[in-house]
Amino acid sequence: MSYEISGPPLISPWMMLSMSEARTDIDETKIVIPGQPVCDAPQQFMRGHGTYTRDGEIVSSLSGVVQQLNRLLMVKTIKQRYAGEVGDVVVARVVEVQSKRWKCDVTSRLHANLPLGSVLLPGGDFRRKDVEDEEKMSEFLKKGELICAEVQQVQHDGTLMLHTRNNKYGKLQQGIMIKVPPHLIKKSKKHFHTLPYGMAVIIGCNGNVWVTPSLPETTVEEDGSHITEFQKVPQDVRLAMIRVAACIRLLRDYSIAIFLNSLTTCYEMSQPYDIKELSEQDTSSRLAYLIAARLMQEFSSQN
Amino acid sequence: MITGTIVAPGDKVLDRVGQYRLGNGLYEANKRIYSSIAGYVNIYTFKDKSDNLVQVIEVRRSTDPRENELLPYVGAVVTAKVMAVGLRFAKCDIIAIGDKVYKKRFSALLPKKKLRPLEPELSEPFKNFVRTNDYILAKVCEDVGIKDKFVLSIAEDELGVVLCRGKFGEAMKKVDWNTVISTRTGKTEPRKMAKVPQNCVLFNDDSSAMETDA
Amino acid sequence: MEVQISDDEKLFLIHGVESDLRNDGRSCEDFRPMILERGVLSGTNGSCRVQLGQTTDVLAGIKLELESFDTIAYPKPRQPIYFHVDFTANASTQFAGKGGDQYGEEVAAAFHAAYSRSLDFIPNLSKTLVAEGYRWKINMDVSILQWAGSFPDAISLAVIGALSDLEIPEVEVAPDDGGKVSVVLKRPRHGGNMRDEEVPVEMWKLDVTKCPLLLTVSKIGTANLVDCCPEEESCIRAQLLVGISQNPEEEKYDVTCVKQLGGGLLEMESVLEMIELAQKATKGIYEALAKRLKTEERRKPGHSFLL
Amino acid sequence: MPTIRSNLSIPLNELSRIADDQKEVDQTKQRDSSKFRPLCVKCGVFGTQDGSGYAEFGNTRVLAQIFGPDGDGKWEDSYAKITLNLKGVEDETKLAEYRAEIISCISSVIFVQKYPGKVIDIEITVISDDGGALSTALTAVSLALAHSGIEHVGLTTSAHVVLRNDEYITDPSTSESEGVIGGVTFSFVPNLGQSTGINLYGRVPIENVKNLLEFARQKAISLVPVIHKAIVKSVDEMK
Repeated sequence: MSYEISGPPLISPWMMLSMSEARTDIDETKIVIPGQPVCDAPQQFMRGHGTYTRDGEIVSSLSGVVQQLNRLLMVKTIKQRYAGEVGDVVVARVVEVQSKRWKCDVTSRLHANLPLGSVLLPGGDFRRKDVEDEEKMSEFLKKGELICAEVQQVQHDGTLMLHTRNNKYGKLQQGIMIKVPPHLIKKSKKHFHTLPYGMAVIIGCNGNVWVTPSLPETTVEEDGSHITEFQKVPQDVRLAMIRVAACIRLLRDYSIAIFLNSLTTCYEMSQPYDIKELSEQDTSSRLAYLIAARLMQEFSSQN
Repeated sequence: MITGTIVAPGDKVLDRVGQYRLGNGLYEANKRIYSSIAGYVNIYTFKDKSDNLVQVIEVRRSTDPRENELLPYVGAVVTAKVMAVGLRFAKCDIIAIGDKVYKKRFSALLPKKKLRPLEPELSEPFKNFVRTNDYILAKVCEDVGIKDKFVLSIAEDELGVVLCRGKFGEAMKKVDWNTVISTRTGKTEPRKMAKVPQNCVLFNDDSSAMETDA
Repeated sequence: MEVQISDDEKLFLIHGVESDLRNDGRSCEDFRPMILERGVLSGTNGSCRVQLGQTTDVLAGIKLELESFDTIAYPKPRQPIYFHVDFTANASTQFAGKGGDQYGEEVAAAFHAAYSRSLDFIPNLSKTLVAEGYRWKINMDVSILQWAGSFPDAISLAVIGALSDLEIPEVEVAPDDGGKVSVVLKRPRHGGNMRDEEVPVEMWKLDVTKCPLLLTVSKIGTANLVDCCPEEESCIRAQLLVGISQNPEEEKYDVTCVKQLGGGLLEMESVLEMIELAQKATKGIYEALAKRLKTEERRKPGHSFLL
Repeated sequence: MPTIRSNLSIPLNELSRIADDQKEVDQTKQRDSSKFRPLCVKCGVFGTQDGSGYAEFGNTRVLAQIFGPDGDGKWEDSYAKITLNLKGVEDETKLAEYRAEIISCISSVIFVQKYPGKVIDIEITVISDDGGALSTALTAVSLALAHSGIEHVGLTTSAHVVLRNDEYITDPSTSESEGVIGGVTFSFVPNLGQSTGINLYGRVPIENVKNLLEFARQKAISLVPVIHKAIVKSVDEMK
């Protein structure tokens, strides 16, 4: 029965962390704002994304970090909509059922397409896609349902073509979904992590993190419907899931990169606190500071 | 509950489902069957696929089906106006069922394969059957592909165009079941006209105002 | 605001709520952390900003108006607080243009109903009746900056915060010719060279400890809960808006307004349970609010927008 | 019964024309506090096929009309949209309050999933308001709903009761509800025993809320036979 009305925090969460020395990976000189010249000798460099030429000088058209790729100069913004690459694992929500495909929201500039052809249909993979399948499309995947898929192809205008032709992809059952800015997701090969605390996490590259009791082994039944078991999630698994969800939200608020290691350290460090306290101002800032310090220490000890 | 008893919405019709199958006008709440509209209880039996007798119970507002259904139902004969003609579909607006006119119209589709009986895909263009702004008499039918819109069909003889206007808005007179003639220019145009029974004359020549004195 | 979540997520959420453990770790009777800050808008007589769980964001401002009214038409003293709620387009796309007006009117009407007896809760409110035919009119404007669930609770906190921040100038009433009355600001007698205008006017404040608090209690599955986030709001069966205030005389509580919204059916006992839950929640919030209003520091307006 | 074939086809004797002020005269004999004011309800007022209902409690008269599920280009969701046009309420905030209350009551009663993508228009005209306008409107709408043939959970009855220094009064007119501690409009589906709308106002101590609601519920139940008879009569006339 906690009611806690407090005044506004003295300084905002992410400011608190940047004041500490944990933030050393970006050196100040490289940050540019629109209209600021990017380099001093414009002739040797080629002009890349996010820049334009104004009377002979390369000037930045975005606010972000200058990146140099041997002779190519480009400005990469920090907060950006998700631009997919082939092979990315994404967690997407079906927005619309169209004649031969599903339109899914992957929080990128355009909705992604999931063609009927690249979905595991009941009765194995070799059946010809006939008209009857088109009618029963909304039975496989309804509007608003969550799926986990892999980017098969990026079209010229940036729309992504997804596919779920693998047992670990497909419709997601019970669980919690947390939206995170995509730039916080650290590039890693493994996206499906079964944590030792009795639950699993799918970290989508597009910034959707899915916490679930068990990884979606989509065993497709003969009669075509995904096995939908509606039994209640046991209480201890639910507690673990909610604690991990709270940890992810904490990492997001303090813009700490999200990957397996940061999740597990945050989970262990949050043990002494109640889940409710993780979203409160003072405990979360103290915790975030400790986590950042621990991660920096591990990072420097590795290389 | 014997048939014919009058029921107000919310009245208990049955204590439990028993051997009846629920028709429309009824709903089930905590294991009891209540009526959801005001009307008469009606029990009828029909043979289903494995030909055993099935008793269906329903609540009907009146014997005439048109009175029961608020929305165009499958099998209803409706008057509609053709709004646009596409390649495979003609977009129409359902105006009325019998004499019940809808304030805002329902959008419906008239697929090309439903223009003439028994020929699935026919080569003739839409033009020979229906054109935009024609008023047609059509039957609502079931089509698996389209779920949200109504699907119309003018496959039978007594369905088809009822009233159409020429290029200058002049009335067109019916010559025979598939041609009409313009009362001003005398040009003939192909149309699939509805064979309307004789007692209701479509319209008289002089006044262009449309009154059906059925 | 329509948040799309799938049936499986809803099922998970409903099971959680029924076992008193919500998706963000709260129990059914817990509120999200609330941030209340007064004196946010400098151009108003009283203002307050409330943030509920870093998502719902509400801004309330009061403008005072000296209103002359016809004493024959309104012999009895009327409550002087007039509410106006508007939903800014950035709260959610559906409120762009005229979308939010109808909804805003309905929320304002609910607050009018809850505050209809405010002359009894706020003891010195009758002091706003300045003279025969003149009274202070309190125009309360609330704008919803961010929409993320349970905004009536945030509005009622903002309203009480703004009322506690409100300063009403003292006035002197001098009879004028023709039965008219001239109302003059009362300035304390100041020697010295200060010109009359700079002398600070005496102000008085309302005692808002007994103001009604409007809470939404929602029913999901078989559990009643307060302060729902958008995901929970998409699985709500029925909602009850309950306005409760403290009885000025004894330590009792009065229900000033109950409204069933959200288009759902409710059993009789669950209605009483929900009112019971609302009363418990109000008691807790009153204490937290009283503690908060006492520790209010002076800070320049608009600071919290700089964060 | 001589009925005038106007668009308002209420039989003459039901429209008992008593001038309003003359009504005040026999108000003085103290009305039993548990009785409703003289009421007249009619299901299916106009000749047209669409659902219409009329309810009159004492001098409060409300007319409701429902235009059945109609096509509407812009609305594609999987349930029906309900639009309400409330006329005749002068006070601006009362109008907004009543509109929210009525829409919430109706959408909890109609099976909106059965008319996907359709719009149901409701027109309510408060002809004269002498207290209890909201509960009269809800009764009129419930009758109109029964007459319109739209599928819904069942007839709803609603009652307006007030609490005046620990004495409960049923269905007070504006003159009777002077100096009242508080009151509630309670609307209720008798066959499921669940409430569809509650609108409590005033300042009711928390322990009285329970028996105020209970009293209102009893009064709403006592209205059920009247409404039921009106609906059954309208089905007869339909034949």
